[in-house]
Amino acid sequence: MKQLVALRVNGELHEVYVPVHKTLLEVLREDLGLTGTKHGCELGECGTCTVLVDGEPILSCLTLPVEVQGRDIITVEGLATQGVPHPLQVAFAELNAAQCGYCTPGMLMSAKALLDRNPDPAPDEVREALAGNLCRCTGYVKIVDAVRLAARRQQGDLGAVVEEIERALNEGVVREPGS
Amino acid sequence: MKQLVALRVNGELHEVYVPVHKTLLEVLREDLGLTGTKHGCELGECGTCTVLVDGEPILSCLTLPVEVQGRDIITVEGLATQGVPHPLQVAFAELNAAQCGYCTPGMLMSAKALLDRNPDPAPDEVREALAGNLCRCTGYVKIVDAVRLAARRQQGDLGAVVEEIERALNEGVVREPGS
Amino acid sequence: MPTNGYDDRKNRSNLGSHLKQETSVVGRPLMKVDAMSKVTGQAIYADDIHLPRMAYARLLPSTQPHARIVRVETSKAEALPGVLAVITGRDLPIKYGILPVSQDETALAVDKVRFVGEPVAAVAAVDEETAERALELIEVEYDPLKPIMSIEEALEDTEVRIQEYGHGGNIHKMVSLQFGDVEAGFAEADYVREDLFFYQGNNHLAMEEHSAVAHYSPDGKLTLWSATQTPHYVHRALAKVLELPPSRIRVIACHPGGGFGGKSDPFHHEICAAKLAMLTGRPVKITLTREEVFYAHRGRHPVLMWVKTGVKKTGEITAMHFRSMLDGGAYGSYGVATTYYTGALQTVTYKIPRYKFEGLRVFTNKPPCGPKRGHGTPQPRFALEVHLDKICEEMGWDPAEWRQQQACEPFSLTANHLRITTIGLKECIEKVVAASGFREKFRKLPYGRGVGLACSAYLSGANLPIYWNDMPHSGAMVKVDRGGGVTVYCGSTDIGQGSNSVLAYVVAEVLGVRPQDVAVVTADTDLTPVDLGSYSSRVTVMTGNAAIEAAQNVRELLFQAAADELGTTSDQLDAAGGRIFRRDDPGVGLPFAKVAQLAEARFGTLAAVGSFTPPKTPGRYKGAGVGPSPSYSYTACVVEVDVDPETGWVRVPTVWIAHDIGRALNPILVEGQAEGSVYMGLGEALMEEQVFRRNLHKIPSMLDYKSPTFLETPDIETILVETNDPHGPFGAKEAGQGPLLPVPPALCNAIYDAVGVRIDELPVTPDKILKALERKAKGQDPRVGPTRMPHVEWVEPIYVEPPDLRHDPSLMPATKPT
Amino acid sequence: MPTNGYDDRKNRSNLGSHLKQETSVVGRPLMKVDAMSKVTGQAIYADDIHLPRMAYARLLPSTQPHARIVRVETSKAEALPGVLAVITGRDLPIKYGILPVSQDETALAVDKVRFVGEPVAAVAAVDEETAERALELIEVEYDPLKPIMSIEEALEDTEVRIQEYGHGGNIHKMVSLQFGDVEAGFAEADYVREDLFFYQGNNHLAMEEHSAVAHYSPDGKLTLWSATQTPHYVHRALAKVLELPPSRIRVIACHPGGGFGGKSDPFHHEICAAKLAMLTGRPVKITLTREEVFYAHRGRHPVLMWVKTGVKKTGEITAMHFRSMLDGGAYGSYGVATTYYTGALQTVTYKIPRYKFEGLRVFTNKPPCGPKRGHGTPQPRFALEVHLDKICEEMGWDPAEWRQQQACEPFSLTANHLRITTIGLKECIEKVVAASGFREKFRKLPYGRGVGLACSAYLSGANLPIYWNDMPHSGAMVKVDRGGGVTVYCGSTDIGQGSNSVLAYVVAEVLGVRPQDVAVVTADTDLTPVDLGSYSSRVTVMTGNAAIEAAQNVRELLFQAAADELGTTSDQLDAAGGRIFRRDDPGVGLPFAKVAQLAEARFGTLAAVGSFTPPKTPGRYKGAGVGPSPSYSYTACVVEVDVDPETGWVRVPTVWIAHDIGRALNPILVEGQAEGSVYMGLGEALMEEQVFRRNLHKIPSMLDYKSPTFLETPDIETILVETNDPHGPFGAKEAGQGPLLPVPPALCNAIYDAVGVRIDELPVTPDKILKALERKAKGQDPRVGPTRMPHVEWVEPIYVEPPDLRHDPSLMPATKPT
Repeated sequence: MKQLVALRVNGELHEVYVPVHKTLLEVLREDLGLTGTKHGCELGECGTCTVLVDGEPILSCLTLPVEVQGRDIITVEGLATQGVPHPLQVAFAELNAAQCGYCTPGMLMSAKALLDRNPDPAPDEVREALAGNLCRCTGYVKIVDAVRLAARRQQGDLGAVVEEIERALNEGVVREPGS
Repeated sequence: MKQLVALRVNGELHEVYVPVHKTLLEVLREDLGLTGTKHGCELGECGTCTVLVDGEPILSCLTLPVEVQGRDIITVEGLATQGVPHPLQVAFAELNAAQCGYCTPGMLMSAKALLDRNPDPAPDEVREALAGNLCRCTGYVKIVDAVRLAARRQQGDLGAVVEEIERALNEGVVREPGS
Repeated sequence: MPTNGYDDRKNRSNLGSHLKQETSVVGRPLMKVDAMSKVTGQAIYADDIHLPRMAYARLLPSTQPHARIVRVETSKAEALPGVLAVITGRDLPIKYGILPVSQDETALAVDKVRFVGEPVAAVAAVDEETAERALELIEVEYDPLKPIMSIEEALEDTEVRIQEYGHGGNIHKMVSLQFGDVEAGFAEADYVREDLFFYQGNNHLAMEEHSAVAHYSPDGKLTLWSATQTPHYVHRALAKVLELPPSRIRVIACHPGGGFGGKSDPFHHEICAAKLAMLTGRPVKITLTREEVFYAHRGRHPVLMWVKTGVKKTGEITAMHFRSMLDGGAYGSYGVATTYYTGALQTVTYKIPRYKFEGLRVFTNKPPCGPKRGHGTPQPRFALEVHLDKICEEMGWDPAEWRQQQACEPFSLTANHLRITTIGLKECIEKVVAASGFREKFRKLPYGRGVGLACSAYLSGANLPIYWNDMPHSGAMVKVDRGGGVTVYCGSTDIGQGSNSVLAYVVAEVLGVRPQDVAVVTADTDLTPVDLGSYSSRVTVMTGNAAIEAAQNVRELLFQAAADELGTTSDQLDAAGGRIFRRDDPGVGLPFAKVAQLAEARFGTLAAVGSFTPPKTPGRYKGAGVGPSPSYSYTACVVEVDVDPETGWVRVPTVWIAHDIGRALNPILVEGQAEGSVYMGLGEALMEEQVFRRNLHKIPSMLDYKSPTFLETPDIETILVETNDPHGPFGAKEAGQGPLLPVPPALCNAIYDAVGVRIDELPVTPDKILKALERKAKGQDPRVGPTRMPHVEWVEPIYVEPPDLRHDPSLMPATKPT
Repeated sequence: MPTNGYDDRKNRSNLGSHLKQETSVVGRPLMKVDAMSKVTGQAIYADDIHLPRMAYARLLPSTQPHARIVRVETSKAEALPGVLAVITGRDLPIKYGILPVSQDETALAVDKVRFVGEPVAAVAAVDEETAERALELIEVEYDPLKPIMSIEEALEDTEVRIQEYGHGGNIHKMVSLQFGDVEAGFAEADYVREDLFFYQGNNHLAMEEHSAVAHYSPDGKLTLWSATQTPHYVHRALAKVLELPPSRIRVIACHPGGGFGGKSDPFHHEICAAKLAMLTGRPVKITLTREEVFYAHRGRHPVLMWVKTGVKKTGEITAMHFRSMLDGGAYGSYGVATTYYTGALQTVTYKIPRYKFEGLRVFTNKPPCGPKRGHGTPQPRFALEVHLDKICEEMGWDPAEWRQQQACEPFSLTANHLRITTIGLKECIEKVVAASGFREKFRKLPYGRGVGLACSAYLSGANLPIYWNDMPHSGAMVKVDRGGGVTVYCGSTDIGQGSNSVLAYVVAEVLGVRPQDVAVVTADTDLTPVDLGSYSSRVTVMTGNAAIEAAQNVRELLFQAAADELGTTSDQLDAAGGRIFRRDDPGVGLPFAKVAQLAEARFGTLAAVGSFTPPKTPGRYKGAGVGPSPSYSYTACVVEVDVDPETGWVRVPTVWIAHDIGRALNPILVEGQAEGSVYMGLGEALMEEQVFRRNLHKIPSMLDYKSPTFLETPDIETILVETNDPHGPFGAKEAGQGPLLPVPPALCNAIYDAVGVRIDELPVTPDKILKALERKAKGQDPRVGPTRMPHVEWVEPIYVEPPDLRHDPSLMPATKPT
């Protein structure tokens, strides 16, 4: 059985006709081509499929699209604005907080939800907020650093972000988040 | 305004929710990912967008999906069966009847409709049947040859087709269709 | 139906001692390496690319042929939901153009529009429909200027200028070259004749509309997939206009769905797609509509021509003077080269001891003309071959015999210092005359039926690059995998002619493997060495030679390793059938993969490069860069016509064409090129024309732009003549363009044979036939064509002393490329 | 928080005269070249690939641990609408396996199933749901056999055999090697100690489930995109099983979403996807479920170990005898190598003059074990470092000081003939001890808190390939574009460690451009030269060296061209900052792109190859192939613990780790490897285990397979020690695996320091702590761990005379790779 679902994802309305039991994760990846959101376990245990619904992180592998109709869904593809990446994205890239990168989209969404409600979290607050997102590569250290660096930068000028990327690619200047 | 359309394409049922004025060509290419069918003019003048509906060649750029609901649509992707190409495909490949290849899918569909109703067409019958399909590369010569070669082969064993390909790739043995 | 006896071609040993005695791949009518992908709909064209989050862009066309832009207001469009970005000329002000001397285009019009359809703004939106709605919301205020729509108007009106540069007024370029004392030549002639001709412009009408997809990666790299014949030049133009380092730009040419020269410029839509991708952070696709393709154009230049030739009673040409005036449209494009080309190749078919050429190109308020199959040479070839036909008629000479007698010598120089290597023209004439029964038909068929003969020559690639430099025109890498797979990397673009297959064939031949064992990687500026592009019929010769060199360099390593294992020396080995073996004892050998493993163990990673740089050009005068080629192909063509004197309708039942291909690397592909050329030549000769009415394109659609269908296309009999050119890969020369050239004049000569009228203006539409027949009936000159050339102050010609035209063995290349 | 003082690293000149005095790229904490793609969701993983008409496949798992297959009935499944093809073992009967000596797998079980979850059939259908429904319609009739589920059962039961090959019974492989007179060594010792240890198996638990997409092109070429660390070996396996020439197969490794060794074998699903694509003519995707990942496994071998060491009062080790028994699961995988690895690297940390190793691997009816980060060395390292800690305790030695004293010499040979080059072990111990305050804490912290130290060594790539041959282990090509862009092609697979970035860094450093100017093309068997894969920590060293060689070969050409232009000689030039300039007068130089143009004009296409073949191995005995490496990395680790004696719960607040990286090409990437290793080591030490209950996996899901989250992971302080290895690219050694090794033993040593109990069996779960504390309270041996090794008839050892262990300058490489 299929149904018509209207989803507002990253500010764009998508109308899709999909099987009723197809998860939001599958619809995002297969029907909308938004493969930035990953799947890791099918059971809501790993956090890789995290997206934001009305600003709250949810596990898209446990969510049916019909539940989130008319709500504001943000995926990793919607983090950047007009090609300018979110400070979290830059900080993750800069501090090597993404190794294989597979958990990164989900991690970023959880981190964004955190920063949106707590603009300057302490390390333990970061750990607490992201505890539902597993990462097997990084040992989490650089992720905590990156979230805190982004928090500090978020206060500043968004346009400077592109310069940061250029610098990190060519000069490797890393600002210590702890200082 | 959008509508739900159920299309049977190459034997598979697809249900899509698309704007009412979206052409069959656009739906095939954009919604079903069947990009084998090409567009060349938007006005039904070039024949590149030809597909078969219930065995008859139609111009998909002038057809609305709703008109062909429930009917049997065949595109170039549906010409092969279980990975074994149609004799027309092999003959076109073998005789260099596809240069840039852009008109080829449409040409093949018109040719298939011809062979299905006339298993052994004379050259002028081929020309007549394909006159709605423009080709700018080949001068049409090898296309006429290929259709006739395929007609002759179609009587034979389909399984031999794969061998033909291998031979044409490695030995270049071309059978003269005129003899 | 051609009967080429393919089976006899499989193994040949009569083609010159510097080539492999027996070939196992070259010369066979093999299936193209990508043929099955194309017939199954799996070949990917630019518009087939769909990337996640892709946006769609559309261009706003100018409604004015010539106007100043007073104001472009985009705010309403920007406010439309779903619109992601709107750009105008101000966002992309840097000028570009394919030729260094005419950097006169901007991606979007900045201060002025110069033709109806010129893009003024571009919109990216979530879908095409939204983008189109946004276009309607953009307000452009124009201050109209006087439109200039013809050669005559352009030459008359020097006040209203379309461009700010060039020769002055609306003359873009003027050329004047003189080789020897032409006046003395005319003085010593027994008969001197002058004729005027006009060749209308037309469009390539590739089945695929131009399309490009751009993606700006968050890692700072721009990738553009495009239906282009020249990814290298697109790469350059993007770097210039977008002010990005070339290292951050990757251009990938998809299979173009037909090119014919029409996808050889960097285009507005390519640059706009790239800019919009950078601005939006999303992939952006632009696909032109058919109407926009007619505006993008770069098609055949309309050319008005005058030719004067002196001949002796004994047949020799004493001198020729040729004038051409090209209607260039609004921008430069390849036009400077085109202008030279209208005068360059007259000399390479028949011996012309003294030659003068004057040419000019004007700007008009029409879409820019550029290179179409034959690039500037079908027009003068039409003029020349009809003009010569008239001379033969006048002098009572057999047109076939006379052409054979006057054909240029092999390994000779022309008056304008072009170096001819092999020339199969006499054999082409002989074969095409025999096959067509020309001698039995000429002047002997009943009224209304006729045959006509014409010949031509074309270059196998231009010896000089578009940007003057000493770098190779084509580079290739060949890598051998320890599993026995081979990869060839080359920047060339397969536009349907089969150049990817040619790369596979020559590499497979050199390494003794099968074409299917060769992965072909082409047309990607990141992955492949530069090849300049698919234009000027250069690809088979240049990439073929580069790939052969690379393959030979790898074979060297393979043979060394195999020789040690087999207890012999490299020079005793040969490679074929997936084995490397002793030439004197073919049973003693090793499988290719085994040799690859031995060689990799000994030498490390097995890969090598090859390059091709054309030979140095003997001409040392300004303008000598246009015309020289490693070799020239030759074609002779007989067209038979059936003219209905009541309707003026011309039916062509059969065309015979003989082409000196040097060597057919794959005869079935060469035939395809010849057949397609005949078809396209007939289309131009009989119906195709890009014409304008009240400053507007005369309905830019396929419905109105007539082109031949199956029903209008004749039987075509192709005869391949092989001359084994020393500069060619395995002896090959070009096939893609040359065979088009003789078709229009042969048609016109046949019409004269059929009904006794001369149509000196293409296309030969029924009304022109009827008009000429009417004039004939009235006892007037039975001719339709131009009657005057506009008066022009030609510049003083550059004078160049012609060399001795005779065959000179010293011109034979000392080192053989293969 | 690490404070690495990155700014100080930018330009360094103290790292050995054979390297560039100043580097402009190497050594900087640069962003990875693909970092932004990964954080924007644009990096493409295998499951992200969507091709037109793609079909989906699923595998039918065996429900039996050990059974004969009587019948597989697929007709009902085939008849289900939407099903495109069904295959069983009969369709793919050819055996394969990663090691030549254990070709024991089939893509689908043929006659017999050997573990629950082993694929028996595969279905391709129009969607995943239909494929799953089809699986339910397949009937399999089994004839059950006795399951063998442990090392003990495998050794006991010699009648019921899981495999038909191997050492006999269910012993897959038995190894026995002796270096010197071990008994004499024990005889001259002042103290001899024996201990038993067990290290439980565990899974890699990469976040990404394995996925592959296959496409069989109508032109006869198979392409497989896969989440694999070893595309080269997948290429080989596909050719073998599908009986296709390797030239017709292209394997492309997508970004694997985590590997850790778990994606290093050719897998069932890869072969099935390929076969189904060939049968259906459509692209086919298979993505494993998490449950299937646990069945695909190839994870850490459970190993039972016994170690006996003799020491003198003065600290010297006199001899060591080590025994290991590996539970291999049902198939060979890398197991023979794993078995050797459990005995190979004991000798490269501390001086062990006489050494004996006996090891065996058994087959059991469980998913096959294979290589996981550290591959066979974390288990013996755990045993060794705890064992030595006990000896130090017994002898009253400071464990840090003793280790420093006994550390191997640089440029020396071990008893088993492994060649050590640089060794930073003493410095690592010194730094980690200082940073952690180990001396202030050890045996001094309050009850429940403790610190533990352990050290380790790991190889920077195996010196011998999986298939013995003399070919390079890594090949690279570097091409320079006339626009200034550089492309490096290499078969290596970036599994997140940053190897693509390393290629860009080293090439950019050699050519003096920026990493962004370098396009990196990797892990594609058509496009890139072979690299053996991302395993054995080989990539940075091997591909780095290959790429440096290729870049240097191109630089040679560039410098020659630049030298002429600048009026100097090549040896006077340097390259940096996008310029090539005179070293003595850096203002005199040329832009890189300009030099590229000069060089291309002079030499043709600018591209060159490089290769890396590891140095010859000194060991000449059977088994000497496992262990040798171009260099060894060294690590010292201090773990601090907080043990709750009430609950047995272990909290780790901080881990300090010092790693001898040779040279950090990018310190932030090296730190990431160390941090990830510490995390994974702790996961294995504290909670991760792949265990079985009633012949079934103990619920194969992430819910039940516990792994550390943010909350369980400590602060990690990483200290990089640079020893500038002469075999390393710019001096680098490995970082990806070595830092895991000392973590479990340091943890166990810390637990002993905290609460005085020895947990000699991993993982250290709370119940084991409580049990040991209970024993301690009762006055029993305060230890939990194995108490016996099953009796085995060990084969007679191969006897090898050990070399002189002392530092020998003659072992320093004469020619420096960089």
